[in-house]
Amino acid sequence: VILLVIFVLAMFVGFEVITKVPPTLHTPLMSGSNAISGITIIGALLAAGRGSGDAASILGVIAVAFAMINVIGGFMVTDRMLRMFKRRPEERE
Amino acid sequence: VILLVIFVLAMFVGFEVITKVPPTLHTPLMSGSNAISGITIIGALLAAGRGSGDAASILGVIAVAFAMINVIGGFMVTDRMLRMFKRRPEERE
Amino acid sequence: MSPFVMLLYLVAAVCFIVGLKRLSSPATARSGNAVASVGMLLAIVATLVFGRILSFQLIIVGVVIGSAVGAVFARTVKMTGMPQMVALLNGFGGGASALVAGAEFLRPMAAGVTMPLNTVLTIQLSVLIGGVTFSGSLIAFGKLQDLVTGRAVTYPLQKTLNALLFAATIALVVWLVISPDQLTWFVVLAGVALLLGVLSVIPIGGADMPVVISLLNSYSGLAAAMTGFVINNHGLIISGALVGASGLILTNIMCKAMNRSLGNVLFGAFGATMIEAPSITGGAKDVTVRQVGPEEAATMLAYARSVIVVPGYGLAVAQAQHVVRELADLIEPRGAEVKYAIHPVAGRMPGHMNVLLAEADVPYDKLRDMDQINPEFDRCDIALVIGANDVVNPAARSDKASPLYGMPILDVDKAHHVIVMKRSLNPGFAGVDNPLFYLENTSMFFGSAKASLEKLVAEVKEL
Amino acid sequence: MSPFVMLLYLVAAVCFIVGLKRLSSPATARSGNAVASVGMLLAIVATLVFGRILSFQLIIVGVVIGSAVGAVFARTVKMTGMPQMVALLNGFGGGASALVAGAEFLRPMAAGVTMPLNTVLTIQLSVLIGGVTFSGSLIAFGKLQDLVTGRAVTYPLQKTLNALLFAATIALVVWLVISPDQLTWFVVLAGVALLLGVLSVIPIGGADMPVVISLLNSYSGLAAAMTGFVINNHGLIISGALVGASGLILTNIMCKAMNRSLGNVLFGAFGATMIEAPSITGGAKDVTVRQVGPEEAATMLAYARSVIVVPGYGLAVAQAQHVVRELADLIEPRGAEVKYAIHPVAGRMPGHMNVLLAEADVPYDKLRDMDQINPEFDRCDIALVIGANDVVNPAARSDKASPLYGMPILDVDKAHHVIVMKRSLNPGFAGVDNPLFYLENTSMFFGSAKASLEKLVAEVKEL
Ligand SMILES: NC(=O)c1ccc[n+]([C@@H]2O[C@H](COP(=O)([O-])OP(=O)(O)OC[C@H]3O[C@@H](n4cnc5c(N)ncnc54)[C@H](OP(=O)(O)O)[C@@H]3O)[C@@H](O)[C@H]2O)c1
Ligand SMILES: NC(=O)c1ccc[n+]([C@@H]2O[C@H](COP(=O)([O-])OP(=O)(O)OC[C@H]3O[C@@H](n4cnc5c(N)ncnc54)[C@H](OP(=O)(O)O)[C@@H]3O)[C@@H](O)[C@H]2O)c1
Repeated sequence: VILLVIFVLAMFVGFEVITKVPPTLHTPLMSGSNAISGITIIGALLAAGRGSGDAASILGVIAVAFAMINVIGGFMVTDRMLRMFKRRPEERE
Repeated sequence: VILLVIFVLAMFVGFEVITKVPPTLHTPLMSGSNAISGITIIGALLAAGRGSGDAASILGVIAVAFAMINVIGGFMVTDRMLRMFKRRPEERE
Repeated sequence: MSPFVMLLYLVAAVCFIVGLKRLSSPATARSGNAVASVGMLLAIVATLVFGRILSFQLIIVGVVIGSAVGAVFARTVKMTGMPQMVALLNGFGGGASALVAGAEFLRPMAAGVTMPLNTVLTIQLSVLIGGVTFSGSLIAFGKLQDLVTGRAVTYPLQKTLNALLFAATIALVVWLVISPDQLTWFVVLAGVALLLGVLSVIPIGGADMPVVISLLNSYSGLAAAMTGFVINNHGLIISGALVGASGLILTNIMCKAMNRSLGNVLFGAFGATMIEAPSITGGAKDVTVRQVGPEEAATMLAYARSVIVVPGYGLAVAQAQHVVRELADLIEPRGAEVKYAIHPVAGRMPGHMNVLLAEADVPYDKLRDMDQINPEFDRCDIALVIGANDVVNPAARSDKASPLYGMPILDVDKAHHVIVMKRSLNPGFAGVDNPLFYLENTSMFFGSAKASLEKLVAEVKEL
Repeated sequence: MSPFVMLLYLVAAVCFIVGLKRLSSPATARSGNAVASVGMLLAIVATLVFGRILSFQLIIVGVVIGSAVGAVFARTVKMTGMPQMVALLNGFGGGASALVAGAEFLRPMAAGVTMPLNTVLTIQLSVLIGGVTFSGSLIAFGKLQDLVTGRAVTYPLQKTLNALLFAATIALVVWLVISPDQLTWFVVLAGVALLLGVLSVIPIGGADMPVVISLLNSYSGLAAAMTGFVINNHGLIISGALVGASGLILTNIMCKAMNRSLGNVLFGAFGATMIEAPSITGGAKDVTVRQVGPEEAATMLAYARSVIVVPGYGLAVAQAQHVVRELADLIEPRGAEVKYAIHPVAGRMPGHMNVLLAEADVPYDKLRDMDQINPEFDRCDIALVIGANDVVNPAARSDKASPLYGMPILDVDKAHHVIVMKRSLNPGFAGVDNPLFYLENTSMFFGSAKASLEKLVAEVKEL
């Protein structure tokens, strides 16, 4: 239940924070939050690291790979987008 | 530690939510949040209810009284203020 | 604690959050307060039902007394008395936390069990915070109620003393953590906490009390959270954190609006300057001050197209909010557009003026924040300054020497005419003379706000 | 889990929150993303160090492969390809959750211990959500990438089938909760989940994919949270909740901006209407359409005082963002003020246009939201509509019959002149004819956006 408490609170934080993001940044927001959802990497690592070579840990490793794609890809692509946004008129070219 | 997690999250929620309150309502906000801080009533009740008549429970009872003052007073006074705010021009008088 | 009860507490906490969220607009605010109180009710009931309460009669006594007192307070307090009211309530809240911690400290001693270290620590802390909040708030209350002098009481070595006291407290806490269950020392700690509260608020000027209060408010929130850690209850922790946050934010807002650091507020002994406040003749530079009587002022207002009313602390003191409304109602039909310019720290607590004017049925869509209204002053015929002073002191813009320098103000001096209603040329809380009074587009209307306004109203009726 | 590790996870979560907070302004956004990724790194390291990891080599393999692939994706994707990219990444995220849950399911079976009921349930759910997210996202990717037809694939009894499938899944979950450790059935569940993902996305039109994606995104967030509950890790729960919230909000925003219910998006088979899209001659009512060639358009633009560019999906398809910038750079020195009007659902994902224009070095302070810009259209000489259609369809305001009716649009028709650049009179995604094209202050400039714009640029250079 205590975990549920955390979940609810986090939801509130999420709503409050996200609603402040301007439309301009909705695409980066999407890819960014997407990357965050790659946090399952934690679970994946634990699953992969526990057993040695049994079915579970195999699944784990694939999970690790998938999650890493999500994480790395997400953050990098978000950064690519935002780097473009950083430019303001004077800095053009 | 899990409790600490909750604390931190709640802090975030607090900041996000409170910063949205307009200056007009800062006084009600003060008294209202004040009333909420009367939540120690829970602790007070537990303390008062546990033992029968020993020192601890006496302290508890006083605590209960104090907390109740804070709670009832806070919410009622806030409501008094806000009732006034509810009036919009047409409803005058 | 059973999962179900935990859920109930969670729901209660969510009620609080939702309640605060609804405070973000005057329209929904009241319902928000209602939601919050429902949450509180829920929490209380949940505790009573599932809290393994043995003896109810004692509790009932406490509840009844508490509720009665609280209700009386809430009904009887004047809107102008809000600051002290909040201070008082806040004090009780802090006291409660301290007492709970005390009880938690006694119980295991009685039972003869020793508590885990972190519990001891949190107990100490919540006694400390709670105690400081309690005595501090009461002093604040006293100052605002003029039971204690509103002046900043200063005496030699003050800071050193407080510093020492503080050090002592820390030492005590540590000592009690190392070897708990020493009742005497625990009591001493409580005593010291109370003393600390008194001594740290005494040297702060009356008008700075709101800052102190909201700071203490956030303390009491944190104290509640602490208690939550002690009895390991997330309901307390969440609510405490919420209150803590709100207190901190409000404190911060006030300091910004006064352009003073929190440190300066707490240790600056700001109000002390009030002592050397200039005489009735103000800064007594032999500059002439243009005065107006009721008639003249009345005609000016009656034929003005746009009037901006700037209320300040004086309005609150004089309880003049209703008369202001009356005046507005008289001149509006004559084609004057009346707005109210509210400085964030006008009066003695944030939003203080809004509440007063709301009480007087002024619709809240006529109240303007500083940033909204400032551009409009140069387009307005008359700025009617009622018992405001520091918040309209142009020195804050121009005069680097002034203690107010840099504080954002209402630019009333930009208006075509300024009518300042106050009893004298005395300075305001900040104790600095106000050049506004000597501008040639300013006319002073001396007298206590309420009386003067009533004269005005009468005159306008005549026209 | 040791307190210290829990702290680390907390810090990571805070990093995410702060990161998202910083996304609230383009100026701080990039640092925010950095903060978030640091948080992720922290979480990973913490897990590797304190997670009682036995065999590292396997993990390293996974990490290396994953990172490599991810990096390649991120580097190579075109800005116009963002929607698919997000879909793809999202799919992997969901897949990971599902796999983790699978592992968690296998482990106790291997160990022969039986799991507590709630664990079983959460495992089922996260497999379910994860699976749906995985296959669903891949289909979405396929549609956007045109690997799968972008049309809304509909077939008889579709809904009934899906409903049945859904029911079956629920049944499976219950059944597995009642008597767990039946590997086969668990596998079946996973399979069904995948199938469900495919079948529920297939019938949705290509342009609605963003909605699907952000919905799936929030799912994958929730899936992560679920996993958090399974392995009881608050880091996962918090982050999952954050993502869940953001996904829901975005979905909601899009639906609002299209003035369609989520239900309609998911089950409305909206894109299907594309099939019966009118011929090259549009609605073929014999109303004449005014056309312009490059020269005329060039002169109009060159001598306009204020130009508002309205980009749409077509701009993205045609990769014309850079040419637009070029054009703007040419006419601005000639005294034209150029702004960009961005409809919330212009293009194929929220903020899509902003990213494209940003890529083309258009400073973001020239991009205007719908509400900001709409009042300005009647004051603007030329509205240059580039590959936008539905978002500028006046029928949405006037024609109750139109499927777009009620959708908030950019009021380009209020501009003195409207130049619409598209290849034909074909309708846009919504498949409805656009009265705008037949207004007499509208001139059509046919041709693929990029080509047309290049002609324009050339002509303007001539002048
Ligand atoms: N609002 C907050 O949250 C807050 C918090 C902390 C500090 N403060 C401080 O409080 C001050 C508020 O500024 P302010 O301009 O509102 O008030 P002020 O600067 O304190 O001035 C109030 C003025 O009202 C006049 N006055 C007093 N009683 C009156 C009566 N019965 N009738 C008519 N006039 C009367 C006084 O002049 P006479 O004596 O000549 O009549 C005094 O000059 C600021 O310095 C602010 O920093 C506010
Ligand atoms: N942004 C989102 O998040 C989102 C999400 C879900 C759905 N949608 C939907 O997507 C639509 C977006 O509206 P929109 O106006 O941006 O796009 P649209 O209504 O789909 O119209 C795009 C237009 O661009 C033209 N076009 C296509 N390729 C072109 C090229 N190479 N050169 C020039 N023109 C080209 C097409 O006309 P021709 O074929 O004649 O060239 C088409 O009419 C809305 O219906 C919205 O509801 C958006």
